[in-house]
Amino acid sequence: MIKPLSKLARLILGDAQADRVVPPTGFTARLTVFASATMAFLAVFALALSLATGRLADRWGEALAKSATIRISAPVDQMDAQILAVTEILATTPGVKEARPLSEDEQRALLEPWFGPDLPLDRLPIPRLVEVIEDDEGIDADGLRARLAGEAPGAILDDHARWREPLVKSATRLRSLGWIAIALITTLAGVVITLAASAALAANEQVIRVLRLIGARDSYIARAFVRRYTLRAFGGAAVGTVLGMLALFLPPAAGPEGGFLTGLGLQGLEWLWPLLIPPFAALVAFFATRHAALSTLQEKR
Amino acid sequence: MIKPLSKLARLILGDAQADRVVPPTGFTARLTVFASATMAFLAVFALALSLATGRLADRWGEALAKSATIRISAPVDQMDAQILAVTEILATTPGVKEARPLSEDEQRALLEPWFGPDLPLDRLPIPRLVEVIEDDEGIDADGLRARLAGEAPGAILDDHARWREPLVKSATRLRSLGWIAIALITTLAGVVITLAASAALAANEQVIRVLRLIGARDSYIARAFVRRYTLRAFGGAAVGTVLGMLALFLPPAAGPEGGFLTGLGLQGLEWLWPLLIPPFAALVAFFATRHAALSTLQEKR
Amino acid sequence: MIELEQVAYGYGTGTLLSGVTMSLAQGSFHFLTGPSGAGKTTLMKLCYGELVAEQGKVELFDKNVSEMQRDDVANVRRRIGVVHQDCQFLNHLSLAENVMLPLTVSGRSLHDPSELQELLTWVGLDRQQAAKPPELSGGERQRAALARAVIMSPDVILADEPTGNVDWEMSLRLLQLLVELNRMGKTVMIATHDMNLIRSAKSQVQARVLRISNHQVAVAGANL
Amino acid sequence: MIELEQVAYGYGTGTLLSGVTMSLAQGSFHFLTGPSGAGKTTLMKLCYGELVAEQGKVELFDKNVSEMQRDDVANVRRRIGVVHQDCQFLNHLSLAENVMLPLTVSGRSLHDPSELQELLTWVGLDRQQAAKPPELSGGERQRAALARAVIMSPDVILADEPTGNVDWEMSLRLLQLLVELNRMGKTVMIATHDMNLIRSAKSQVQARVLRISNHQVAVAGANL
Ligand SMILES: Nc1ncnc2c1ncn2[C@@H]1O[C@H](COP(=O)(O)OP(=O)(O)OP(=O)(O)O)[C@@H](O)[C@H]1O
Ligand SMILES: Nc1ncnc2c1ncn2[C@@H]1O[C@H](COP(=O)(O)OP(=O)(O)OP(=O)(O)O)[C@@H](O)[C@H]1O
Ligand SMILES: [Mg+2]
Ligand SMILES: [Mg+2]
Repeated sequence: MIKPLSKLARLILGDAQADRVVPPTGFTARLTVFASATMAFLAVFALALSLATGRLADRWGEALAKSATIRISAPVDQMDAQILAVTEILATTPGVKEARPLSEDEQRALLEPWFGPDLPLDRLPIPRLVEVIEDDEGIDADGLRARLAGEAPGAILDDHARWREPLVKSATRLRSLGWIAIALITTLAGVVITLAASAALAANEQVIRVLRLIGARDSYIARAFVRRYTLRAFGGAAVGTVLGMLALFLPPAAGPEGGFLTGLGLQGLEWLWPLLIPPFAALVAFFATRHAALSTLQEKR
Repeated sequence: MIKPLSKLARLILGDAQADRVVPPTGFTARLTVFASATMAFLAVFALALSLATGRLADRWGEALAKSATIRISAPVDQMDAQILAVTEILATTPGVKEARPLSEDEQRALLEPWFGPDLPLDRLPIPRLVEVIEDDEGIDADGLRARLAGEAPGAILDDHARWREPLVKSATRLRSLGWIAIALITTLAGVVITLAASAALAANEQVIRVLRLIGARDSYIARAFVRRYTLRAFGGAAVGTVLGMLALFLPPAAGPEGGFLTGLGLQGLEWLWPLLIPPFAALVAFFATRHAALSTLQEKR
Repeated sequence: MIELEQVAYGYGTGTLLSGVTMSLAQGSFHFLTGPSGAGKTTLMKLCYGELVAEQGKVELFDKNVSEMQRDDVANVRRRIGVVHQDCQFLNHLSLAENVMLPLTVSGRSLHDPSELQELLTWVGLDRQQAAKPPELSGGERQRAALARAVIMSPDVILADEPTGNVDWEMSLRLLQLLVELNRMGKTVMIATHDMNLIRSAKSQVQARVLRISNHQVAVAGANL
Repeated sequence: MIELEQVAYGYGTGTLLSGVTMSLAQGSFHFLTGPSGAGKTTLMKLCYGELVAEQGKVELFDKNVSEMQRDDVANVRRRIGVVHQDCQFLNHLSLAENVMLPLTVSGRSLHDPSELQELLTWVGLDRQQAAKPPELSGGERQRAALARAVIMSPDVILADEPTGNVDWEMSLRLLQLLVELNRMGKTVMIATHDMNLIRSAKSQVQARVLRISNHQVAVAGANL
């Protein structure tokens, strides 16, 4: 593996003189370039899909994963004291970013779907809720429960685990969809580039035969072809990648899909990911052409 | 369009005698077959994706779209009478499949996240809820509201429109994702098959030249090639389709992704959809080869 | 059968042929000579419509080539058997299938299947029938090309250097085949460098020798 | 330089050559004849290592072909210039580049660039230098093949039918080139059907004529 890779470096830099012996144009060239471009184009989309679903999944997961609620049941006269106690506990709990008792209006809004807007909250002995926003590390739910039990016996921690589950499941599904797509496209891209390079090489059997007959060494012939096809795959993949990235920018079609296309785009540093595609295509082409060239040569003397 | 299509029929049936003049194997053949197979394989997945997301979207949309809640606020002594009135109204409302007052336990469960398990429901003057399941036609929400206002003034219809919105939006996004994937794959499949067929034909320029030189008519040469490549594209696409369909059956990998792969599968009559892929590939190959053959011929006399 | 009138042709790099007037009458026997690169193959290509004259008129079977439809060209070629200098075969077909190809593409078959055997035996290829063209020797390919040119008994036979790679005995045998066909009324033109072949033919048939020199085609006299 | 000892070869369809013992000494000049399909090209291929003898021993420059590494074969070929019967060119390169190819692939260049011009002029291809092989006439390709075979001044020159498609004057010119190289000490073997060429050569150098018949290679006597 290491030997061919160091060869790869030498390959891209030099020995352009041997280049002339490989037919420069024709359909075999177009084929390799186009196959790489197509596969790179699809790969950009798969990548965008996978990153976008990942993002979506994160958003869904986080929305609930990073929040919890503390429910305080207490006689009306002790309520404020308990709330204070809970807020103080939370202030010293690691993992808590923000803690805030819900106002009556907020609590009323939460209950509205079931009880209507006219609920006399102040007259009801209902519990008060404290919303807890966790930071990245998250809280230690069991530890917090223990402290609450000791210091504010009416307070119960609800970390939403039960509510989170179906959403997290959906998110996981979406994310795995992205990975399946990217694995599938990558594999097929490898196969298609390999096939195109081998096919192109088979079309050049006559060239290989002539070169061998006039005294060219195997390494010379292989290098000339490998260099040419590696660069072609790289170039094709680069074009495909750029086109794919441009397509992600396209003005969204009218209608609700517009919103989705926007969601499919890449964000910030994610735009760097597609840049890995052309080198990957080149690497695949390098090994594929090398193998094809050496095995075509084996048949000739 | 009609003329070539009738030719397509003749093509598949007969004239196998001319077949021999086209090289039967070699990399050009493999290329067309493989390109069709790859693209068919991807198309099956795109199809499955699009159908599965459609299903998912439907499920999410329906889950809320087909249900509504009626909230009855009334003094405790009038409650039962109002519930009865509402149930009777619902019984005569078109579009209602099932209507059922929630039991106290159910209502307590709904409220539990906010109030804890010990809510003294019976002592609270909270409204009672009636769950309405709609049938396929759905109810006329405004009409029902008017009737309720007249006959059961304490009852308010909540058709969940506000809650449904984000889920429906998500579902639409997912569905459009499926369609984008299928449009992309179909287009690229067409391009790749066209390119493979043209490339294969270019490799056979010598054969075309010889045939022309010994007195073969254009139509004879074109037909021989078109027949061969159409059948190859069809065969390749058939193999790719079958492989794709088998892949959808694959035992899901360990871990939570398993669940998703299952979700990606096709259901019932949906399994018929992929059967359209091979004829489509054949049609594309037919026109691509025909065009390529005739334009290659134009260059020769 | 084939008439050229004041024909000029060049490959874009200058004039190769100009003011060529020539007529191959039915039943005539012509040789075409001239130094390598003079334009013999080019002239042949004009005679079966692969090239179209830049100036002047080429008539094949009384039809002007430049006015022919593509299918007309194909039809005319079924009446002209050509031995190409770089024997053109389909490498995936056997020798016998290649020889039969002109019949195959015109949807015909031999009246008598033994004719193929006879022909192949004459050119010494009966044992190589099943071989693919790349497995044949240079001379074998040339003989196969001649067999393919005559298999459908065309009205005109144009042979471009048909004996360049075969030994003298075989050359005479091939010549004899062409002479025999000529006696049956076929028009024959052979491009060759082999003066001995021309001399040998002159003793058997009334053959005219055309020589390309100075972009022109002229009838060579008795002195070859 | 090239030694064959009790060599046998066949293409799987029976014996073609058997018990062939032959030696091309340095500075020798050989002709190889025999009917079409006798195995001349096959024998040549054994001499530059494209085929490996089924029996017996082939030594090129004192190395046994069957024991050579692939790179050894390549190195040996740089010392043997071959004119292939079906001239093998790279169609995307110009004639001049094709002729220079043996130097290109071994990373060398001409001491004096004018040598290429001189050589091309000798074989009459100076005006066609920039043409691609498919644009050349049959004879022009053959001359180019000879030019390519001699460009790197190899120790041995094997020419398979180098004059099949060229006129007599040009044949003599090409022969003269080979004779000249032979006088400079190169070993030459020419496969040909052209008895006149052999006769003409015999008047210039001491040439031996080998004839393949009955699967054997024998030295032909004075009577050709
Ligand atoms: N396709 C082409 N494009 C450009 N030039 C060409 C082409 N074909 C032939 N020529 C040139 O035209 C000239 C005549 O070629 P042609 O093949 O007719 O010669 P010829 O008389 O048949 O020679 P030979 O005896 O060597 O076969 C040659 O110099 C050749 O280089
Ligand atoms: N690759 C091959 N596979 C099978 N048979 C072959 C192959 N190459 C040559 N032959 C057969 O071997 C025999 C000798 O071929 P070869 O090319 O050596 O003849 P040759 O003496 O050079 O003839 P020519 O004078 O016609 O060039 C021929 O009958 C040919 O059909
Ligand atoms: Mg010629
Ligand atoms: Mg030979």
